[in-house]
Amino acid sequence: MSMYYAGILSDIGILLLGALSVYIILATGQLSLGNAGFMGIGAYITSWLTVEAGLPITVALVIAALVSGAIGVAVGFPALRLKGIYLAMATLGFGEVVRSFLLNFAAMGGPEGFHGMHHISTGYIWTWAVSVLVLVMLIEASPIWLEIRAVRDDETAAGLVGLNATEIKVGAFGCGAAVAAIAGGLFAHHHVYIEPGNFSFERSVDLVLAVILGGSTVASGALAGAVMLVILPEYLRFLAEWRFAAFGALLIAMLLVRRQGLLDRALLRFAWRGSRA
Amino acid sequence: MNTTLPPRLRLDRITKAFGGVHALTDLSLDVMPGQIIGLIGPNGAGKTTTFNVITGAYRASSGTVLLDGQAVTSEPPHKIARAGIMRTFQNIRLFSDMTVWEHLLVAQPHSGLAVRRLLPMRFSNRKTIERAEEVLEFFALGNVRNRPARTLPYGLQRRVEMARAVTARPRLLLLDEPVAGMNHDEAEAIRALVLRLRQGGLSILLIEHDMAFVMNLCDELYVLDFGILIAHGRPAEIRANPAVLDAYLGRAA
Amino acid sequence: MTSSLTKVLGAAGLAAALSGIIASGPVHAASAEIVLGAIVPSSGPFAEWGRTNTATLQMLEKQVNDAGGVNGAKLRIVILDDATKPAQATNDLRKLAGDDHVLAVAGPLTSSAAEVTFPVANEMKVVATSQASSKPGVAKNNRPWAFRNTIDESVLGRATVPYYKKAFNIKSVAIIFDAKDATAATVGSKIMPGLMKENGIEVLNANDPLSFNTGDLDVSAQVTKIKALNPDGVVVSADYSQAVTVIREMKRQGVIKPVVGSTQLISSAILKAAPEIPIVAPATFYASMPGDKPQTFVKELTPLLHKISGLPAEIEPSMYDANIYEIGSIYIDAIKKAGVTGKPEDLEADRTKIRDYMTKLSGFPGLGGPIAFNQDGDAIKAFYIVQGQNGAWESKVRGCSAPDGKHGC
Amino acid sequence: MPGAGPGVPKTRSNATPTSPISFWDAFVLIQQLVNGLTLGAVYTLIALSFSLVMGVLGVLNLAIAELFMLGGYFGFAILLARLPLPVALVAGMAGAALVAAIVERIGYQPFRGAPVVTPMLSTLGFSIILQNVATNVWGSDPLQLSDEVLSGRFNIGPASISAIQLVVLSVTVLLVASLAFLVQQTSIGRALRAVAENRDVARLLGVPAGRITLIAFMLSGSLAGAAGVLIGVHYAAITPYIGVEVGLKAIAVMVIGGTTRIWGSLIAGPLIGIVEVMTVAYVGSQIRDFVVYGLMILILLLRPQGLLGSGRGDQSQRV
Repeated sequence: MSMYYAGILSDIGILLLGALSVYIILATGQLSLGNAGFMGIGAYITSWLTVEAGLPITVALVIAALVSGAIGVAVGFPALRLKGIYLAMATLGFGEVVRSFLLNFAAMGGPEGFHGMHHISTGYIWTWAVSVLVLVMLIEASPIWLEIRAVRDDETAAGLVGLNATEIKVGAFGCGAAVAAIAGGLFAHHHVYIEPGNFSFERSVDLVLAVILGGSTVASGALAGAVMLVILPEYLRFLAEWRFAAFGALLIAMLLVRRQGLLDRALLRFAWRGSRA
Repeated sequence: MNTTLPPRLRLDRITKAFGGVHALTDLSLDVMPGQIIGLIGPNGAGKTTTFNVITGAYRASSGTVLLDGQAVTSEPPHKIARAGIMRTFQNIRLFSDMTVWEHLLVAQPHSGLAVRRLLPMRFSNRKTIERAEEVLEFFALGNVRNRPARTLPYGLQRRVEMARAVTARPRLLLLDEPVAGMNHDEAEAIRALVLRLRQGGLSILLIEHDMAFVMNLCDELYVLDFGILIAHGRPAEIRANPAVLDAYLGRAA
Repeated sequence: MTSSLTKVLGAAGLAAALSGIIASGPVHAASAEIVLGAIVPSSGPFAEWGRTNTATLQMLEKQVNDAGGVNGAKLRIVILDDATKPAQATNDLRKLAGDDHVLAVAGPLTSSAAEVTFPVANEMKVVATSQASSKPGVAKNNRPWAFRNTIDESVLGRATVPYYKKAFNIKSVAIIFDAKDATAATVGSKIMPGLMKENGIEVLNANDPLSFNTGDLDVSAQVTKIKALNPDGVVVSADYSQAVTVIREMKRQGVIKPVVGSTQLISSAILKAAPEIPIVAPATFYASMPGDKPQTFVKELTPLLHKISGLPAEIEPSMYDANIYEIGSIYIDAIKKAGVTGKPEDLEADRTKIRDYMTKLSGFPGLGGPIAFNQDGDAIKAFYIVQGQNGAWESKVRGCSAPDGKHGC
Repeated sequence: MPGAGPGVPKTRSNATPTSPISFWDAFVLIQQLVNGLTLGAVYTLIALSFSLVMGVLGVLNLAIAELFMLGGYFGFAILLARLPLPVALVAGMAGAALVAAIVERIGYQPFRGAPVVTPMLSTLGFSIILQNVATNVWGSDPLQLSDEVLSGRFNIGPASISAIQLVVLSVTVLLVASLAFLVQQTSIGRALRAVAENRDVARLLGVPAGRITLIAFMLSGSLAGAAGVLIGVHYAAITPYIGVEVGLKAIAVMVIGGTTRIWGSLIAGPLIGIVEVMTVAYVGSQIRDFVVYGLMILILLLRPQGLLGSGRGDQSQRV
């Protein structure tokens, strides 16, 4: 495989994890525009652990995921008070606060960035990406996912039939934050250099974009979205300086053609039946 | 009345005020185990508010809600539901995009390790599936099992809602206008179902405007008007109660 | 169902159709072709640099081919846009080195991109030389394949500050920097305070760093603070387009004090911000630089730049155009002199030859004088302390980035 | 911040201090307040622009930041053609309103009824397009006005207010007042408020909801355009990326002011402007964003209806 495609694949794998982190939170009806913040937390913790504490990357990632997950839970509780676009704006604020913190975090370079990480292979990134994707897909077949869907659809009714919406929503925030941290840790070790600018609002939006373009009702949508988002700008190179203008136009066109995203449950069911017929 | 057993449900002087407006004033009400109790009254009498207070959707301004003698007044809705009170809604609240079968799984409590909830259904939760099959058969929903519930006819949607509530093996079932908009045959079928549920040991409190249905089904009736209990008794007594007639007919006339 | 399927196919087709247009696959270097690569930011906030860089490289390509090519082979420069996004720069390098089989790569431009792209260059064993990165230590961390045709800001500052002190009789300064820009923040928070101390200049806000963020419109509060400190001069460590905001605000508040900064300030745009405020900064090239070589370069390139849409009418070649032109020229020189064959089977050996040539390079005739590279991979070349006032840069001091300050320039 | 306690800015000994809190300090404070107010005016206009669309339609129009930028470029084009400032202002407003209309027709109208995130992302698509088109048309270097429009200034001791600052402030007040009149007193305003309250009911009452959303977008666009011209002239330099940071801040200002109350931004804008400036002046410039976004989160959690919002926010839960 060419190094170029390996690089592209690594980007897709990292974006897939980031998108899944948004997907998990969105599944409970909460839109997070701050997941780049969790990615940043993960990236900095993982990098510190491998570079300064000398831990192996896998251990570092697990620790970062746990810490970020705990922060996610801490964010998730106050987030319960907010709905829809208000929650989105609060999480946007969270992301900016994290970035602002990292800029002032002199112990790890502040604006100068941090290096010293070892490069990881595309295979390693995809081991994580596929594991998390499969895990999420398995959970999608579990009772808890029904509860998640119920909470997203009608939180009040869900509560009245005995579902603990608080636990589900906060839990989702924690899980999403943990997955985002893994994405961040892998990002740091793929690029072997990080700076606060890597974890800006723009990246948070990219993660949401991947989920929505790919299809926000199935985990495989995150995969489809990540592939599109990474490949499209590369394919559009022949347009030279109009590349990103065209990218924006295509984005709108895709939403117009299929606002629920490329993949959804009905389509997957259809394909599944088709393949058996 | 058997006084040695605590009532399945007891409302003890419940008051619910929104701002300065009293939606419920000093309402007391008992449902004994195995009873079917009707809650009736004109529109805006506070019937649905009563359900909302019982299920924890509203916090009572004062008074106590007791389930089998245990106060559940300040518990959150999901805990009250898990304690054994399930309900249906006046304007049906099914989960969009969920099939009938999924509705029968979603509300069931999970015993054992929490992690098991994360395992795919077919590997972990044989008991849950058995229960769902049982309820599916009981409510005769087998032939619409994989249909998205919201695409079903109105009458079937009500059934699915009841079925969803029953899967959790509640001790008390609250039905908010279970036969509204149904024809006579459909209403009869619901009546039969409710009676069979009672045979299974369930206590039922229901709101209904269809008087024929209520009179034929309920053991006792409570009548509310402007949030105040104006009558309580057997259907025959209620039918003859002048205050009730006044509340209903006086205004209609 | 079928209609939704059509829509899915439509959406997928949208992407697929586009991919079809350009699914030409990697073009392998024919034996009669010498292929070089470049990574420039042709879109995003630094689009202007990237676009003039592109024109510069196209000019070089044409010049070389008109003169008979490289060792008889045609020169082709594959130029990729990184959209000012570091991650894209890394994939650009992978594509250039892996798929396009280029012999060496010019770029990327920014330090943020260089930080992540140079490690890839090392991994893929191909020379990459940045035309603009000047954040300390970026090439040094990525030896032996990373080079920069720029001079480390701390080296430049060591010559800039004494001139600044002498020319304007500076005894105290206030420092303001762009905290979001890694290079600017390093210069503003580390290098400049140190240099001021070395030169006996008091930093009035030493305990109270003044910063802003890339993209900030308003720096009035910071400038008011500077005004209250009443320094003899102001250190503005920011990219030129951000520095414009600061200098305009200084003018507005009547802080007409000489400004000093790093190479990031060098641009024609900054001269327009406040002509009455003198600006001192180091440069390795400026458009009005005297000499045959630079003047020919400017004369040939300027009309080409004017043909690019979206660039200001009065645009002039920038320092980074000169730098990337030199990088291309050095590569071509290496190919000619180091026995590079350009054959696909010799690719690895060719790349190593170019690297070794670069390492040993001395006295390469650049636009502003001879060029070599030090152990850190940074250029040893002449630089000029230029002073911008009343709309033009004027060279005040010629310096040399060699360790002894003279040999090699 | 050693040695820089709040209220006592570090000053040079040659700055003629005579008492612990000198006149100099007072003038610096005044200057900073003026700075904060000017910045606040910018925030107010852009935040109002966000909140018109947000309040009426519940949609975050991310292209507003770029409408602001475009307004600036349109205004510059007029000023560079040596036409007067009022013409530039009108051109900036009209141009941005026109683009806003396109955004509404393609980026919002087809997505009515979709989850809030969908129109938000389609407007993001526009934002990407506009940034890149602007780069291709005007370049990425700052476009600058060669000599300042309205270069006069008024000095109060060492503090100075420029004529253009006064223009920014007064035009902002004027625009906000006209908007207030429009929303409160005219039939368009009533229709806007009706749609904001309940779109379906408004339609039943004969309000042409489709046209009203278009008007809301165009009004919002023209405010952003006006802000672009004013800011462009005030700072005298614009780039295609000028809207990005200020756009995010304006969202914070809108939230702090309360999204359903248009007037919230009028208070929140200057408030945040002054908070920012005072943070830079007396605490430390590096924690400025921390303070602003932290404040936004705090407001969202403690007073979801915003500082000025009354009663229950429109996002409070109903059973």
